[in-house]
Amino acid sequence: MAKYIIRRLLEMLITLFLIVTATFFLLSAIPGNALTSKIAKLPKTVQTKIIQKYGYDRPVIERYVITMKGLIIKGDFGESIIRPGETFAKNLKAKLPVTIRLSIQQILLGVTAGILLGIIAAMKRGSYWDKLILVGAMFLVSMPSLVISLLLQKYCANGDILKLPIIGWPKGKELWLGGWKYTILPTIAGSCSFIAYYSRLTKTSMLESINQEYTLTARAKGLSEMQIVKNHVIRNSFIPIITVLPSTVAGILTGSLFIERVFSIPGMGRYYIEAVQGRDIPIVLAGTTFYAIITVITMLITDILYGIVDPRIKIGAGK
Amino acid sequence: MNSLVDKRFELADQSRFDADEVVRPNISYWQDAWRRLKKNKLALLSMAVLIILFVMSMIGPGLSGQNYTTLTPEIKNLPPDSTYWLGTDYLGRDLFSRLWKGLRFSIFVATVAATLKVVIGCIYGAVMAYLGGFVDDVMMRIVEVLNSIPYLIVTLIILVVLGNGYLPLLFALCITNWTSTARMVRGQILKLRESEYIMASSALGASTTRVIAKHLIPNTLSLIILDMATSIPHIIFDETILSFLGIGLQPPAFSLGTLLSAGQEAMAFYPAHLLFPSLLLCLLVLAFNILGDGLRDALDPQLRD
Amino acid sequence: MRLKKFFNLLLVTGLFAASLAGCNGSAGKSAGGDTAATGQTSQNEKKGPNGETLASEQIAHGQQFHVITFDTAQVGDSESGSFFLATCEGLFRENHGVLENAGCEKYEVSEDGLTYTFHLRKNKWSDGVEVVASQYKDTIERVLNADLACPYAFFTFPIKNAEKYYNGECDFKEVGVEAVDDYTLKFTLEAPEPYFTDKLSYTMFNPIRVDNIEKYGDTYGTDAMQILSCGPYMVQEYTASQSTVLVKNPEYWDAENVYLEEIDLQQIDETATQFQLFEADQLDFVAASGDYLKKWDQAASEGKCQLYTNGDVASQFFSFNTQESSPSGLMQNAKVRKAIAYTLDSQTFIDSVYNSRYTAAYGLVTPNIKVGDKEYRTEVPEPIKEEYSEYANNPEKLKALFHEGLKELGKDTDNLSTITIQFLGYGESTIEKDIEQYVVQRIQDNLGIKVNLNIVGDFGLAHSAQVAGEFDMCMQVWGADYNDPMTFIDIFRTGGSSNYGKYSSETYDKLLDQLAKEQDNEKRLKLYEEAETILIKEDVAIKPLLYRDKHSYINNRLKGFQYPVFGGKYEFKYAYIVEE
Amino acid sequence: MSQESLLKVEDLKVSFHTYAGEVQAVRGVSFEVKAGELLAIIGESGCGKSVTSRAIMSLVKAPQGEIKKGSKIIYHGKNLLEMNQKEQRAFRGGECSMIFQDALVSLNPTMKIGRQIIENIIQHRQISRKEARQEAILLLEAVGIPNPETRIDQYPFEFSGGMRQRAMIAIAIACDPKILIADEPTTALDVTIQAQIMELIKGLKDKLKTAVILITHDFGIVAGSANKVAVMYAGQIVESGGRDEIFYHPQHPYTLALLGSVPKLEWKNKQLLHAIKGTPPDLISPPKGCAFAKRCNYCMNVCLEEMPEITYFEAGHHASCWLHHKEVPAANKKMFQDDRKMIIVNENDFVVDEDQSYE
Repeated sequence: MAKYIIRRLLEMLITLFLIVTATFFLLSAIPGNALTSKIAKLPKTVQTKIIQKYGYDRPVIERYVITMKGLIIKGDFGESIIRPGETFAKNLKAKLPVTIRLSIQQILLGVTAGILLGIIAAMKRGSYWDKLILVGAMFLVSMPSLVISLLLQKYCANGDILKLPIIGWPKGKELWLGGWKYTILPTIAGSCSFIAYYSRLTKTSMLESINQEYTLTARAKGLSEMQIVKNHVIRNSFIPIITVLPSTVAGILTGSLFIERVFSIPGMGRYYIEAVQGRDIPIVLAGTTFYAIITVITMLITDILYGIVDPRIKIGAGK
Repeated sequence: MNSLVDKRFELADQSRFDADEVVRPNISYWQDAWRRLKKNKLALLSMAVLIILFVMSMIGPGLSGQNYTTLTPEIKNLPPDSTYWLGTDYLGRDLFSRLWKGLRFSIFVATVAATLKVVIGCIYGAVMAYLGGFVDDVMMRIVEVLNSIPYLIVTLIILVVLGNGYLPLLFALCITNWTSTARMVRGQILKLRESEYIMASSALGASTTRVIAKHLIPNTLSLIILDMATSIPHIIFDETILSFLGIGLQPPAFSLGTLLSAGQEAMAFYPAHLLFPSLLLCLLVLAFNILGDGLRDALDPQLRD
Repeated sequence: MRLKKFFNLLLVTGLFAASLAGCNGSAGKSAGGDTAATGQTSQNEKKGPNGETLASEQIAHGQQFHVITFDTAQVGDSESGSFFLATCEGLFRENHGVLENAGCEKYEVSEDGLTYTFHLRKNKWSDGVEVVASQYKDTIERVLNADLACPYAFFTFPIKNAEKYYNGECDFKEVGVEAVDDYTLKFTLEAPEPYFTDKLSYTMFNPIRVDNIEKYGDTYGTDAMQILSCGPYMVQEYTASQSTVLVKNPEYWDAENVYLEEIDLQQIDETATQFQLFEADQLDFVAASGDYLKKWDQAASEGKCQLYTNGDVASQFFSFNTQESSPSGLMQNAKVRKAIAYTLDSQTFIDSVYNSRYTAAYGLVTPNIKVGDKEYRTEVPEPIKEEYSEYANNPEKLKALFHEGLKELGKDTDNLSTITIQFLGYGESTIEKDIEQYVVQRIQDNLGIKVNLNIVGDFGLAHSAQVAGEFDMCMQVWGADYNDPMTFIDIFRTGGSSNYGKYSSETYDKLLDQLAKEQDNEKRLKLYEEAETILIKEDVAIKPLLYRDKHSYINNRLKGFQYPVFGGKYEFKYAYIVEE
Repeated sequence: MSQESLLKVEDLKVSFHTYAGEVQAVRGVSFEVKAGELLAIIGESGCGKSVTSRAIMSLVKAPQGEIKKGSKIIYHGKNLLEMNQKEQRAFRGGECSMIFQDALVSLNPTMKIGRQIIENIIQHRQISRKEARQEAILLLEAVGIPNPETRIDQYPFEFSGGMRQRAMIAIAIACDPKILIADEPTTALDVTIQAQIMELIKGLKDKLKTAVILITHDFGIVAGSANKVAVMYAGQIVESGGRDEIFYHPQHPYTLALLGSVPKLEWKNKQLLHAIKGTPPDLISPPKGCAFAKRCNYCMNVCLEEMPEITYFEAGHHASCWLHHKEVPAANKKMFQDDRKMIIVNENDFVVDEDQSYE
């Protein structure tokens, strides 16, 4: 097991290296760079100095070597070009907790509610509940999160139904716990698509399990429906759910862009997209690496989880 | 009496019937799938909706006979009336016509990008599965790397290198999406290759082409169709997001995404400008989703009895 | 997306040219009619500067500044500028469009206009340390440190030997700045520059605390909490991209005239949300946008809020690619350019697509820009306003002019529809991009030629295309850097870095050289007029479109709040809350 | 034979509602089984034999599956179909249990074997989990699984095919059921293991006096173990009787055809395997006459028109075929009897192994 994890982590390093390299060269290939807007209207002497400062007068390869050297020696990609002195790490410290809390709340609400609804739909197949959940999920998944957010802001915040703050995020002592009223709308808005997605996934997966022979065996043992679902169906139908969880976790990082924007939440998603749009290479590289690390680690965790849920899969036993 | 008895208990003329004829009509997989789909009212309804939407996207822009491309600010932001059925937008263009024209582009982008994605994914996946070994490893690593680079960067780069317009956008949308198809196809082919009936048919001397044509393709096809049906809504959303970020389609071309983002800017005063594109987008995605669900139910051989 | 706004800012407004304020001729007018004068002492604790009853709670609510850097030397945008207007005291402070002495009590200029002597006011930093002349000198040294590559370092170049030192050609001792004693600061200039004091009012020239900078080392400038204040307010709490709390600085020399106890700033990205909060009295001021304009102008006229309008010092225009290498190969001819330029009437344009917001431009230099104490735009008529009217809605005349130009090029043709020109557009929002089609329509309708609109949604890309000259005409916006027409006229010097159309005219360049030497404001006014006319009317290097403006709404309870023309977006020093 | 029948099925009709229409999978099946008796239900796949067994276990799933009104499954004088959920559950697994065809898919892949057995024990008997575990180990031992203490904590995929089926049996017999239904218990296994499993089932039947219903399509298995045989075709029992009667005196052409399709060691002249021509009828619209008519070599006009009556022969042996009608011309009957003689060459064909085989 330990050996397997070490091997996977080594593989991850190679992947990360490739990602960083690809990102670097792709970004460098685009005309214009982070300095473009900064220096566009400055006199030539100053332009030259600034370009020199950030090394943009050098060939791409040399810049790449410098960047990688910096990475190895200092362990980071350097400071932001757009915001002098700022580093990714500093922003990470400030913005990650926000994103993590938002993500956790969204995932907790979205995934658990989705799974619960999926179980209900699967168990009461053909009933009104099933149809209601199906139609509801379809609507939620077909609605852009932007529209959902705007609707929530319009109808849940102005005191007609609920009086909730429409913008902002808890800070300081309340960063992790507290300030709940700020988090309600963004959490709901962001979790809608998860509720929809997971309820459908759970239902399908449950039905698949229910149609398996072993469910028949369990029924033949005289177990009640509840016991069958609890002991036999759920565990088996969780296997596909667990395989998609990491992509949810990884996707939520940049995925909550709209939510962060509409509710003015200072999270990673917005920060990262802004860096991409501004070609702030050090930040983009750091962000991409960070994002990739999260993806790879969640994938590793999934594999391990997978092994726990499905005993047929042996972790580390070859491919 | 004898004659009567004789007739009843005479041996029946065996040539009159064919023992096989009694067999329940041997419904092929696709007929069966089609039959299942036909039973699914919701899926049929969504198919009808899609057809209507498609037809409207073709004829809709000309239907009201109003101008929808020239800017005539004198008549901007008109409320719906008998001339402008849904009113005019912030630059005096007929919203009704624009809606369908935008829909046309969204449908076009989604279907073409989904097709492209599937084709690229299939070829890539099949090559991976077929060649295996080192090539497979390298190609898988490429997929992994591509998956880990946020699609926004890749899209941005493609749009930059290839410029604005339909084709680069299509290309960008499919290039960021094909990896999932490739993985799926690879997995499916590897699974099938191991399966007994394929081994049996190769053992019986079937040529590779025959194995591919008779077994691999039909057995992968249902998955591919499903993949395509589920990617279309995704691609529609992706296109919307790009338009929203301002790096998608550039005026004068427009799509539902462009209309949506313009509508959002005008939301507070002309909610209709956001409402109609949103509704149409929802309807389109909803119909694709329901149809996709119906297809999955219809194509999943596990549920076949 | 915030970044896009940031780009927009940089593009629209220059360095310190704030995004909003005072058009319509004179300095900012607020419908609330605040004519607060500084220096007045309040007679009563409960009374405002004009005798209003003050609210017991003096807290203003605003939007978070999108501060890019907290290092004054690096500041190059009006958002960061706003932050330093509140927390720092430079030599001067703008009050209703007029520079008032702030950090300096008084100053003298020598006869030859080369020596400036400033007598500093006694002021303290928030940690109790005195503000002294050497701290101003430190600023110059730091800004000129080429390693730091400060964007607006060139503002100090008029100072003697400054550019030399910047390029590493001399010692700092030789630079013309001297702290005579703790309260006397002396600048020696290379050549006289009539608008030098205007430049000195900018953030970049604020005094710095070297000890504080050294304390934070490399991370200096990344966090508001590092900042020591010598201005009316100081930072109490700061969360990046989220919120800032500023409180009154008790050590500030003019603290008794600072009314606000606290300023709460919060990040609000969406315009709709901003107005929602403004309506709910949770936000004290908000910039107009889109259709909100109509609604809130109405509300302001009913007295529900105060309307604040003022011209911004940003000018929007098309640049023509004057090179033979332009895509169509036709743009080197001034008549061709003129024919195209005159198809579009600036006034009709803004009336049609901008709800008559902004001011139609027939010249380059915006209102609010002064030469000496005279406003340039009121002294000098816009060069093409008259001539344009001859061509207005006269396609025949425009076509004739166009043909004439083509003939001169030897490329005349009967079928104008075979001609295609490339229009490089740029816009942040869908609406901005859409609007550019209007221009295309006007040209096509009037001349019958084809216009190929290429809109680039990304600033970096648009800029690259501009620099590479991949256009026949391109949309350009320029925000003033300092209060003199030079900030605009200088763009089109041969080889200028933002002269994308590569306009080159000996006469024009000569006028610029002359202007650099000329100190007499009357003469300068004339020279500027001449240059602007050559550029726009004779050579038609650009087609002016509009002057941007500031258009904001302020809650009735907030008085004295200003949108300065230069230096920052907001000025809180004079603000106070009245009892309603 | 004076013994009271333990389970009695009367006129069982089961339909499935599919997209294509109502499939009448079981069309009026009646039989009974006594304690310590092994009833084999034999037929081609799709003839309704598995559905019959599932109907007894109340495993026919609504809404697609439907047990028609008038059907009766009587156990201890009570109609199972009228019992409430709780009583049904007590019957399932407790009184009556089932061995499924393919243990690989019938065992939960993600649950340890032990838990799957214990689950059944706890459900029906008031004992602690610890005791149940001991019991499970004993059960595994009883079904011939070596090292039951370690095996009990393994997952199904760690078992071989035969071992899995043994574990399946262990689950089935965990509560000493009165009735054991074995649905093709050996189909997925190779021949030697088949024999072992059948021996195991037979042993249980004798030791515990369990009534066994064996569902199979393989006469070879039936021959060695069954007391009674019911031949099913197209949802109906076409012939039923004691093992010997069915094997040596089949009265229905279908039974004969099935017997003919079994390869025999002692066929001397190179007879070809008698494959039955054609395929079973579509049960969505079953033929109005004999369902086998169109595949039958002796098909008469009447067979196509009317359902045959039941003809009773010696004790408990009956068949539904027009051939036995008194008015049928002797020539037709002779044709059948001649064929029967030809197919059943040696009377010992199927009994050879009875005494020696499973050792």
